[in-house]
Amino acid sequence: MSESFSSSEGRTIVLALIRAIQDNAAYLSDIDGAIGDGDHGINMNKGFTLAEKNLSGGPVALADALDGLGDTLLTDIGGSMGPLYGMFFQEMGGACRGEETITPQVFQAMLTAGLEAIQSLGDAKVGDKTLIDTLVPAREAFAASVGAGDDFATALQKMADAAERGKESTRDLVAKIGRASRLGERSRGHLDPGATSCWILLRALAEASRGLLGA
Amino acid sequence: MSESFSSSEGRTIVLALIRAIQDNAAYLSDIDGAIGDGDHGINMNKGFTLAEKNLSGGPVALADALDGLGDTLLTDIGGSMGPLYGMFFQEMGGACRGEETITPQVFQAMLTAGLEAIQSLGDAKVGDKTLIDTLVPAREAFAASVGAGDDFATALQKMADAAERGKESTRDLVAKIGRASRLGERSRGHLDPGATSCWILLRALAEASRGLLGA
Amino acid sequence: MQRLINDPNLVVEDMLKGFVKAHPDLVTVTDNPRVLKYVGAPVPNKVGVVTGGGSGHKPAFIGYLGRNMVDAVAVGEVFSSPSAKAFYDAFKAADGGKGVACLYGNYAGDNMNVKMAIRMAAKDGIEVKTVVANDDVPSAPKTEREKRRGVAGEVLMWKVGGAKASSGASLDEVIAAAQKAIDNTRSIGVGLTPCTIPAVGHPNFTIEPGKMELGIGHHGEPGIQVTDLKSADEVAAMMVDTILPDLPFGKGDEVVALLSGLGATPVMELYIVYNKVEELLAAQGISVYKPYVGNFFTSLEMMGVTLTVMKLDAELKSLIDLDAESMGITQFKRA
Amino acid sequence: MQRLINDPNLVVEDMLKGFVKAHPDLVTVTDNPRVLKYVGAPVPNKVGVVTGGGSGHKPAFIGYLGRNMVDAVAVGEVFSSPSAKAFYDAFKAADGGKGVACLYGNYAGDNMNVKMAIRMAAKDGIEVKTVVANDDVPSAPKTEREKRRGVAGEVLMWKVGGAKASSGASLDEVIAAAQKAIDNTRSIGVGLTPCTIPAVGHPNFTIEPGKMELGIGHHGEPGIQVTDLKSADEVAAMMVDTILPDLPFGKGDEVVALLSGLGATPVMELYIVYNKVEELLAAQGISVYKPYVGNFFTSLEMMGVTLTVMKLDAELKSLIDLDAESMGITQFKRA
Ligand SMILES: Nc1ncnc2c1ncn2[C@@H]1O[C@H](COP(=O)(O)OP(=O)(O)O)[C@@H](O)[C@H]1O
Ligand SMILES: Nc1ncnc2c1ncn2[C@@H]1O[C@H](COP(=O)(O)OP(=O)(O)O)[C@@H](O)[C@H]1O
Ligand SMILES: [Mg+2]
Ligand SMILES: [Mg+2]
Ligand SMILES: [Mg+2]
Ligand SMILES: [Mg+2]
Repeated sequence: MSESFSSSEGRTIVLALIRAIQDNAAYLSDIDGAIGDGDHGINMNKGFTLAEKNLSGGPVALADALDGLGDTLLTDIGGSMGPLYGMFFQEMGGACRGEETITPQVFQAMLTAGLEAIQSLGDAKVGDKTLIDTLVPAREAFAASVGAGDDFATALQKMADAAERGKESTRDLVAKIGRASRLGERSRGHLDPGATSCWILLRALAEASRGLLGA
Repeated sequence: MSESFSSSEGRTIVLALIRAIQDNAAYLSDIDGAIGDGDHGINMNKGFTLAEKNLSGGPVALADALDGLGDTLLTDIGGSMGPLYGMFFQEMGGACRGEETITPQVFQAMLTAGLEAIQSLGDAKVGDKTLIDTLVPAREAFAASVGAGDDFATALQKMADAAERGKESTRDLVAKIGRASRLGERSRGHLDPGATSCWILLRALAEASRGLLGA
Repeated sequence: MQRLINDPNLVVEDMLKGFVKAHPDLVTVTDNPRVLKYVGAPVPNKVGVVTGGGSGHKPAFIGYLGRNMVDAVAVGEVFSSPSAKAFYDAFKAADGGKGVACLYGNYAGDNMNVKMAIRMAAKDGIEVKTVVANDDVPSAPKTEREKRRGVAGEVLMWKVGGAKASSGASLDEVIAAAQKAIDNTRSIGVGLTPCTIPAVGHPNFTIEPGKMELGIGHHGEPGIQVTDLKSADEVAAMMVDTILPDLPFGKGDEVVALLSGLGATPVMELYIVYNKVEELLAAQGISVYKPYVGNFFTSLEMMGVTLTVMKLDAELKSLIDLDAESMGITQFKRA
Repeated sequence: MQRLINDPNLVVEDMLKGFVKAHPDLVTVTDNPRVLKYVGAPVPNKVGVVTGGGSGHKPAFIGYLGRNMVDAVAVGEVFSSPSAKAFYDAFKAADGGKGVACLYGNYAGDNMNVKMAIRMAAKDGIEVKTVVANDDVPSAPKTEREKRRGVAGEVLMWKVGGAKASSGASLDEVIAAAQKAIDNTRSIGVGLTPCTIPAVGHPNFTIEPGKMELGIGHHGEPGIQVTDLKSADEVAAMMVDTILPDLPFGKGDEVVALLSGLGATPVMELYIVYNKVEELLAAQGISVYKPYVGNFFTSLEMMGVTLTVMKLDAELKSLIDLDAESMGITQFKRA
């Protein structure tokens, strides 16, 4: 089991993200139906499926693949998800540009850049019942695990587990931002769709990376 | 019991018509609610109540009183009922203008003039489920009764009875004209509102006239 | 009934007050509270153009009062003809000495009230001639065209008649132009939901969810077919297929196509339907010289659309092109 | 869902096609299918005026493309911000060399996409400045005005900004005029029924029959009060009482009053409400210099109204008075 993977595996990683959204599109719309307008899966699926078309056939640098995914989301999706996830992936791509291999340090820089992009665009904080509730603990868990001397694969697993707990935490929250905030107390008891899609993406990212590490 | 009444009793007769409509306004709207738009009583009540205001205080010639009622309906009601009932009463008034007393012959001429006015304006025939189904047999019954040598009061009673049967006949008809024709077969089984208001008017006319005859 | 009204028996009165306040540059009151007129009426030496009808069809009827449009309008209760007196007073308000063209729709109540109003006006020496719009194809077979209802084609009849009158034409010329407009015009409506007269308080006909009614009238008069709700493209095709053969319209024709919402259908959807209508006309070699898409003749909060197509000749083209200023249609020639 | 659509995921595409066919004299396509522009754009040496937003608000946003109005519009999905790329392409379509005024509404998605589009345009050397409409009083307290939503006041912002740009003003002058317009403008909405995004297929909020929601947003964002359905006069008073103190408006003010339906409310009722609005303003010594009553900024088939009041000064008056030609507003000075 290795401690880094080649940055030429962009196609593998991004295709895994795309598949994860495609496979869960209906599920995401159902969740959005409970407290939003029921289109989160539709919106995400539209963007990610378009990104698949734009992905070139051969090996692609991870930086380019992520940047391309972000580009498509930014260009074609609109709404809030287009810029939020678009900038997330563009900045993640930016943070590994020029790297030959993806090490835990590079990966951590990517997560940090992605999170900061989202925070600088939207105003959401932890506890507002948004994808921030997934992303913040996931990045912290990864950093803590690496800091504690865990191997890359373990840190990825801890990131995915933290993302899942973060997503689950939104169930008990009252939405403070976005469409679901209309419901006030009635938004409690339901998962946040954005937090759920963010968990699905981070889990796919962790699994695909672990696969490349031979874990 | 006399065979004519004074033509100066216009106020008595027309007030009786007005009261009859006022007393039955809700009933007429209910009937219209079943196969029309539920406003027949509202429409009629609006017009007849306005006519009461326009009726001068002292004794009025029947010709003027009926003409005045017709005028108000024509001027202020609009729709189909305004002109149909408006012309009906104007022509009835015209047919007794200049008469000192109202005899069975004058009364018959009034009914005929009123009916012809309605027929020349609308296109309804007996069986179309309209007020024509009340008016035509009522006039025929009056003429037949007078022709058979009955006294004025008896002929009036026979007119009212025929009007009631005519009104009842509309229950089994399918509407061919007006709003209720939309329902086709579903209009069967319900009274026609216009036929019902026409019966109420003719009954009131018969009763008030019989009162003046001392019957 | 989710409606913004006060006394349901006074909706027309309240609406008229607001309308006059909102359009002081276009319309003004008359002595008859049920008659509004164009601020410029009566225009001396111009044939007066009058219409009238029940309320609840906004912009029709008062929304077409204006410059080069209608001079006076008789206003009825919701879905109910104005009184004869209102038509008569509208004639007087519009008459500038050259007579009055009364351009209205074919409904029993309107026919009766106009007929009597003409008799009243005759006593004053006002000459009134009429054109009775009967553009609604589904309401009677072609052999009984005189029985057909007038629907959104009335808007084009007013546009043409109003423009002709402004050109200084005689009463007979105005009547001839408006008659030609309506003779060259065919319409059809599709209803998706019923509507509720405020004073009545509940819908007086039904269209089940998931269904639609082809050929429905502006007051919910029965159509020719109740079917499952179709796609916008299919609805466009059903409408086009019903009205084109009736005139008939054919290859090389230039037309006005007027697509009006019935009130509650989002305007977005009118454009979706129009997209297909234009395509279907083009496929038959019919070109749209002038499109009108919007809410031009409505039925309270009914959902649905009406399609109106008018075949043009040189005269109709120039009359349709003339500037017009009214709440319902405002158009100016390009500077 | 009684709607006239084809594929619910393609309503925007279908609508845009129909819109371009219906208004060939006003608008035209660009290379980006989600950007339409005024046929005259880019006007050389004129500041370009751009807006954009989600679909389903017709006439907003594309309905304000036109002469002396908006030059290019970025079009989003129903109730969803256009992409950054669409805003960027709209900037390019509108830029006539004097920069671009992007006048849009305060929504999270729009803010983010505009921000990124400006970065893209900067790389091309196109200068873009923004005014972010926040006229909706109920959406945040006055102390947090920057959080308020933009609603129908945007229409007046476009009218003023478009007119200013046509006068040959610089980008800073256009921005200043549009900013003044929105700073002088306050709005409030009342919802009577929910609405359904076609791709979703069911309403995503509810207003019970017999109830109404004061302060509702254009996408059903929560209002400040759910009450029993009130009379038109009471609704007018609730709206007037909420917005007048906020600016505040007062005795002697001359204003534009814009009363817009939310889509499915019969236009008749808008006049009923306007009648009372005008009366209440007059009672406070506020005179309506220019009324706009109609469907100017809608929310699909929602029932309800929004009231917008803008305080005028000499500059705003002359900009409001300028001729305009667009689907949503067409007005010309009296000949
Ligand atoms: N400002 C924000 N920052 C982070 N996430 C946000 C923000 N606003 C909304 N979201 C996320 O967006 C999700 C909904 O996305 P989606 O359904 O695609 O958009 P919409 O609400 O416009 O239909 C929410 O569940 C929430 O997680
Ligand atoms: N052409 C006609 N001739 C005679 N009666 C008619 C005609 N058209 C309609 N009616 C009568 O009108 C009645 C309905 O009147 P009303 O409810 O006041 O008008 P509306 O149908 O416009 O609401 C019907 O019951 C019918 O008797
Ligand atoms: Mg959603
Ligand atoms: Mg959405
Ligand atoms: Mg009735
Ligand atoms: Mg009625």
